[in-house]
Amino acid sequence: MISSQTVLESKKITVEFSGFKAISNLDFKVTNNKVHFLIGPNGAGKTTLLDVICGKTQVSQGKVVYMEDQNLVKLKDFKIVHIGISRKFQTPSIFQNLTVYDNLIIALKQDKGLWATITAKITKNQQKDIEEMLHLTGLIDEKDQQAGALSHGQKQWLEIAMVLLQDPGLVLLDEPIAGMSKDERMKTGEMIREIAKDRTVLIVEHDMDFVKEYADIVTVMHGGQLLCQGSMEEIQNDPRVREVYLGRKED
Amino acid sequence: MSGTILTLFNGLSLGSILLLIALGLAVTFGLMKVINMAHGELIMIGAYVTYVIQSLFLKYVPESFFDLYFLLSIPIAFLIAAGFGILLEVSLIRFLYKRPLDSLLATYGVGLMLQQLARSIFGAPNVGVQSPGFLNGGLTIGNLVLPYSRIFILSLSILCLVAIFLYFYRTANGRRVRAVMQNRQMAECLGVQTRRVDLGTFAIGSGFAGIAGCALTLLGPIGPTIGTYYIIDAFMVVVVGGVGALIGAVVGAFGIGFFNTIFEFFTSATIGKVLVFMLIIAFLQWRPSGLVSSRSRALDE
Amino acid sequence: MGKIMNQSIFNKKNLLLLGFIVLLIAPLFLTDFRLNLLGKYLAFAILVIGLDLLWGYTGVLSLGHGIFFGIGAYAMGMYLKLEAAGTTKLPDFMAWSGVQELPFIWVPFQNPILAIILGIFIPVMIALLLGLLTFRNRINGVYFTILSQALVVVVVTLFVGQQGLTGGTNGLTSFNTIFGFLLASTTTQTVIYLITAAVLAMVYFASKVLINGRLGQVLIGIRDGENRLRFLGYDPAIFKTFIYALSAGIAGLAGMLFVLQVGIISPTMMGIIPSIEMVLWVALGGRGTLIGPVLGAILVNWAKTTFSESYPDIWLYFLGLMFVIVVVFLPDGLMGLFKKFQKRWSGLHDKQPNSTRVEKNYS
Amino acid sequence: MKVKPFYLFLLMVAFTTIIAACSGGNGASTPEEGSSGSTEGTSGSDDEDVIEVGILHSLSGTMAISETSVHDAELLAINEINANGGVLGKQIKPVIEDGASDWPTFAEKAKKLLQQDKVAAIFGGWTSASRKAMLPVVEESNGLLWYPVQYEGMESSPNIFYTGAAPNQQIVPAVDWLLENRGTKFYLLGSDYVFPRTANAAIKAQLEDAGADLVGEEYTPLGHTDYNTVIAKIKSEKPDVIFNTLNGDSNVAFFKQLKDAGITSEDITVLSVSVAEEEVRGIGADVIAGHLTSWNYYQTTETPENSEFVEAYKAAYGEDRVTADPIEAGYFGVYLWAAAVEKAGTTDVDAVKEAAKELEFQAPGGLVKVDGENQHVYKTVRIGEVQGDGQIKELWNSGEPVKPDPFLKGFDWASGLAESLGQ
Amino acid sequence: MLELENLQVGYGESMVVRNIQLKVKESQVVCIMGRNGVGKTTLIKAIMGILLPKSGNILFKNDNITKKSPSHRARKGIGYVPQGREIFPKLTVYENLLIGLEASGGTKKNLIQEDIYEYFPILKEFKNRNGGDLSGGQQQQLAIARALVSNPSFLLLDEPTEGIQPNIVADIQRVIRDIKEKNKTSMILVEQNLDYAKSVADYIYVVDHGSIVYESSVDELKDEDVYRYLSV
Repeated sequence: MISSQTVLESKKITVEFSGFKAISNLDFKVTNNKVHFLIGPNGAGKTTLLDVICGKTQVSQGKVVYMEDQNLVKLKDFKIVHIGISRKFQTPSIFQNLTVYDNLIIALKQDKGLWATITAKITKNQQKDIEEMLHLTGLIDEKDQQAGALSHGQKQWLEIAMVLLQDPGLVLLDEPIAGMSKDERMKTGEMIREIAKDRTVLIVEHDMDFVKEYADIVTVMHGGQLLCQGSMEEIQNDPRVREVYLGRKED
Repeated sequence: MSGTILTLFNGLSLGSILLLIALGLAVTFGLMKVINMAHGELIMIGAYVTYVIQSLFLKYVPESFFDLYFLLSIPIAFLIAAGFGILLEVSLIRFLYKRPLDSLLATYGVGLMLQQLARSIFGAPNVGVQSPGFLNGGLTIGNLVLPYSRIFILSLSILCLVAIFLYFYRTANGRRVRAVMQNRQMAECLGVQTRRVDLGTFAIGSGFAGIAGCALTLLGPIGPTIGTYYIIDAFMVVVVGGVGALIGAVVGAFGIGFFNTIFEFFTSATIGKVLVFMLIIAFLQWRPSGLVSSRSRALDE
Repeated sequence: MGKIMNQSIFNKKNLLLLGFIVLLIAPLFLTDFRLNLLGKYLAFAILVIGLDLLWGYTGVLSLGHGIFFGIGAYAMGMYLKLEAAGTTKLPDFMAWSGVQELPFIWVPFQNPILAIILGIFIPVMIALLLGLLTFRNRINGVYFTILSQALVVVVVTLFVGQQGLTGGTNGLTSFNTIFGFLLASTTTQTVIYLITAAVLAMVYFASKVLINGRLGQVLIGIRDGENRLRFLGYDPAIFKTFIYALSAGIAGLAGMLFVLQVGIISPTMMGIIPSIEMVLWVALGGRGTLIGPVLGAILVNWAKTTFSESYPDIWLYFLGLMFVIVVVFLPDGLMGLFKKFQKRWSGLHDKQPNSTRVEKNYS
Repeated sequence: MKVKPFYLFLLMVAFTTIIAACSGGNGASTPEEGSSGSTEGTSGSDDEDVIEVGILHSLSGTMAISETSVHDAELLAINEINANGGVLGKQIKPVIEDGASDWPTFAEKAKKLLQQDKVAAIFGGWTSASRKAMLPVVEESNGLLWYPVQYEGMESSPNIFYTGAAPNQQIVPAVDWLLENRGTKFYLLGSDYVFPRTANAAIKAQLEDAGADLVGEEYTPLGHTDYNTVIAKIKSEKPDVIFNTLNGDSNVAFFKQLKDAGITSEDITVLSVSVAEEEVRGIGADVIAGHLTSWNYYQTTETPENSEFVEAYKAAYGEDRVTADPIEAGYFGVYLWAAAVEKAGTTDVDAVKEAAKELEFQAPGGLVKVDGENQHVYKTVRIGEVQGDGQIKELWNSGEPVKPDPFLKGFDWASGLAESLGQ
Repeated sequence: MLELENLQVGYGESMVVRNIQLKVKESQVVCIMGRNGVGKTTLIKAIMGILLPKSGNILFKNDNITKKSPSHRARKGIGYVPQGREIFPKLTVYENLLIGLEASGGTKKNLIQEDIYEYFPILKEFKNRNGGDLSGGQQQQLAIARALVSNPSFLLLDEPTEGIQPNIVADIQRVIRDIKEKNKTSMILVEQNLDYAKSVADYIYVVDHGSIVYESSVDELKDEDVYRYLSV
């Protein structure tokens, strides 16, 4: 397989919160151009793992390597963005007082230093990118609305759009379809598929139908550790997974 | 040698004053995250209560009992300041629990009004309070004199600390407060009436400001603006100590007290003050969230 | 946007222009004394624009802007004092403070251009230093606010204590001429007034341009979700420090214009009370709008002048009450009120986003 | 898009307010202003029947503590004069302003009084800072300021009359008296601002000249309330005398803590120059009893004018009020001005200044006389001891009014201090 | 005992719980099943009063408590064992239990009955340790005990066995059965494990995408129907 190049690899990472180990000694790999789901019971450490990757949470030990040469553990959160990792948070965290369009403008991949920001002018290409993204997410009619006034689903999409405009190599999504209606879920799923064409997507999700439908590869976490990893089918047939997560079928 | 002991004592004494004025704040700011700029004015209220009680004693109570006024003032100052605290919480603070900076500004406005109120009632000039007889003079050790009033304040602040400690760690109310501060929602789900807890906690924090005001009449002026002399120091103590931990306030108070005394002894009061501030900034570089701070998941965001 | 607006002569731009014209012709119908007062208000209005950039847009509350304002004012005051003393002599207060020769930090202020530059540069440097130290370490929100307030105490104490250098509590006063023109003369005062009005307009429009650009969006982002912004690849500390320094520089500029019109600068003007009052002007006018705080500064100061003339007692109650009411019940200030009226008047025809109220995060 | 009436409204409000502010203020120069004045309902041409004077003290802020009483005394004097027929047959009408303990405000309000209200004179100020703030304003507009408080000297403006003590009428004689009666080891303690530093500079020169010892000098920030360390330093130096130039609230803290440290007036005498009867009440008479003060007037000063004054003051403001030196200086300042106006026959500033030269008046504190040269007044110096009842007992007085000497020109040891001013 | 009428709950614009009708009878244990993220916890939170419903009613003991505060509900006799346990980390085990007494109005120490310690002996042993220092399983026991001390007439248990070692799961199972039999306490139990659910519950609802898609008494339950909605 030509395409299974390692995008991200965590090496023996441990995360502690005042004595409690949210992640212990985790080895984990993400390969490129896949939709990679991360599932597991509450408290298994999924969100914490995303936190570590994007620099929100410090590891107690171990390292996380991106594209085989960047150790993320040493980078500040905003610099991790610069090398191509973008994250969508669990609750939609968009900027409520800015318009949809402005939200997208500040998300654009560009020099985000002080001076560059002061002098920034939007280019034709960027405008085109934004328009495209507005179409992709169906927010084109709302582009001049204050983001705070969007519906829940629209906010989620806006955030996804913001993540994508950064043109990341690796996209981290934390429960992107939580609170969405069935139609919205479908739409989101299609969007994710579209996204994954030329980048890697790592998603934390609970909705099993959704996982089944869109996953290329699934990782199951449990108790801060990796339980197993594989295609949806492999996962479904793994007894350990049934034990901790999916519920036992009677013998 | 005696110089060293005296400096130590002075540091301890200044620390105890700082502790006393910061204790209430450690509760309202430290535990409840409310920035009450009117805390200084609650101190002022405590001081005026002492003055009023003293005046009443002079008028109505035989002279031989005069000294008792001070002992009586302490609980009354506590109650009246707590009463003002309740008023403040009900009318204002409860709207501002999630807006700490706004609570700062609004309570500053309240402080202004309370100052003017004091001026309208008691007049602009300072009023005098006669110290009770048993606090006159001092403990003489060799050629050292340790003023009784200082020793009294030191003991009072320790007493208050112990009282606060016992309240929070040994009573049902204190337990409720801690439960609410740790997990408001869960406490509510277990039947704790969080509104009442908030109100009570704020009242207690305010009440301790009243006690501080009462004690300060032994050392300083009693006038409408005295609160402004202490408020910044009090906040500094809590910030240095670390918000949310009583023990932090203790360390913060005595730390600032000692450094201030030592700096002042070797330089001047002005330079001493400046040096202490520099030290605080430097210190916060090292520990941005104060001396005693707990890193946990909940505090991260 | 522009083409829609141009259809009416009463659009926002024209009205602002009208306002500015009124300010320009004010010398024609105001007495010297009232013009002087208005000039002072305008100096405050300049200051609050900076403060609003910091608080209203970026969400960082500084209760220490009095010192930046004061330092700017002192810089100008030092130059005026030296000019008043002539080239050979020391300023009068140094003489009775036992200072024998001009302290070296006063030397640059003999040059007016240098004095003006320093009046902006020194506040900027102080803000940069403090901003870097605090924001880098993520000392945010309330902690920064309290620190900024403690800074006031220290700076004021220093200014009062270093009498030989600063004139102590008296501050600097008894100026004589500026660039050789008599400060007290009506013409000079009118010119200074006009300069103040022009500077206000410049600062206003410059800030408007900044805010309407990418920077404005990023600042609002910091205010409403600093952490989110980090994960878009921005470093909030740098932006905050920049705005802090910028607003400090604006405050210094305002201070210079203040001293020219009021003729005195003393530590009381830098203290805790003025520093907090400045914040009230912003809050009253409406945080996060530029015109609001400008109006707020003018209005509150005008009210202060008028009320306190006859009712000093009531004034303080009034001021205190204003803090409470504005902060608790009118978090968007006068501009928020106006917007409500605006909505009512223009009704449904207006296609403004008007659905759910969006909380702004000032804390 | 539609017209936005909102913006129109907004700007209209803004500018009408500004214009109203300004024109409203203009209107205020006409008589409807004087809500606090004491004019009787004289109809019609007010300008003919009243003379407006400004009263400018801090009625709010930290300095209100001290200044309110002076303000009261000045109003008392105006009422008395009015009751006796006024000046030049006209009633005096006070225009009251609040300096708000803020020096730029003093400058602004002085400007308003002189330029807008065109008052004949201003009575006001307490701190040197407020006077320094008003000074350029009164000089510019050629106004008249009557300043009632003792101060550090080194100033003589042609537009200010200083009715408080100059250094040679309070500080210099106090030092002399202490050297003679209490000892030669001096400790200088003051608040960290202009008056104490300037006064102490003079005292140091004087002590050096007298061959006395200066064992320590300490300044504390304004509003300082913890004197533990300072007292420790004082104790280790064992002075005979502390010369105290602390300001306001700090005095309360200092004396309370001094007493607590077991230091009585017998161990070390403290002589204060900013503590008068009013301040004694705030400190507590029992705390400060036995310590000394230096002033030109005490409530206990025995003159017929004083008993009348004290009686009138208490009748007007309450039995529990006390009089003090600055109160008296504010009071007789109004009388001096009225007398000068009568003599000049006009309120014209230059004429009044001319008329005031060498003018004499029997003030509650004894005879005062305006010095024609520096516009300070001749006053009697009195050293007093605080009593247990809060009153001050006179221990010594200069016998006759002392000529004011703000620049201490009459003292050889002060030559270095004054000459640099080139006055 | 408890009745939900057309309950709708959501965050912002989106509905997480749609139109739920549900009934719990006196001393009945009802189990709510469904996969992660289908709205079970949201439903429990709405019953407890942490989330206010968009529409619909909650009736408890024939009172409409839809708009009442959580503490009011707790005092009326609803006990709550939340997902993730939510014990007070810096209160001791004993203090955690004392806070549990708030709902019954008493704070006297002797009100903690011995049988609580009999159910969970470990709590007696660790009485003075901070709650935060316990292991996950111990914390879960504490959370249950904390809800039980006030003798609630109704108990909400949100995935009490999630992520807990098997022996403690068995303990908890035993306790739930015991309470059901001895105290006649009604319960809503959120559970993912069908066997477990069947062993304690009388009635089972299956929730998917915010709505009830299947309900049955345990006796008449067909496992396949449940698995259709449960499994992956």
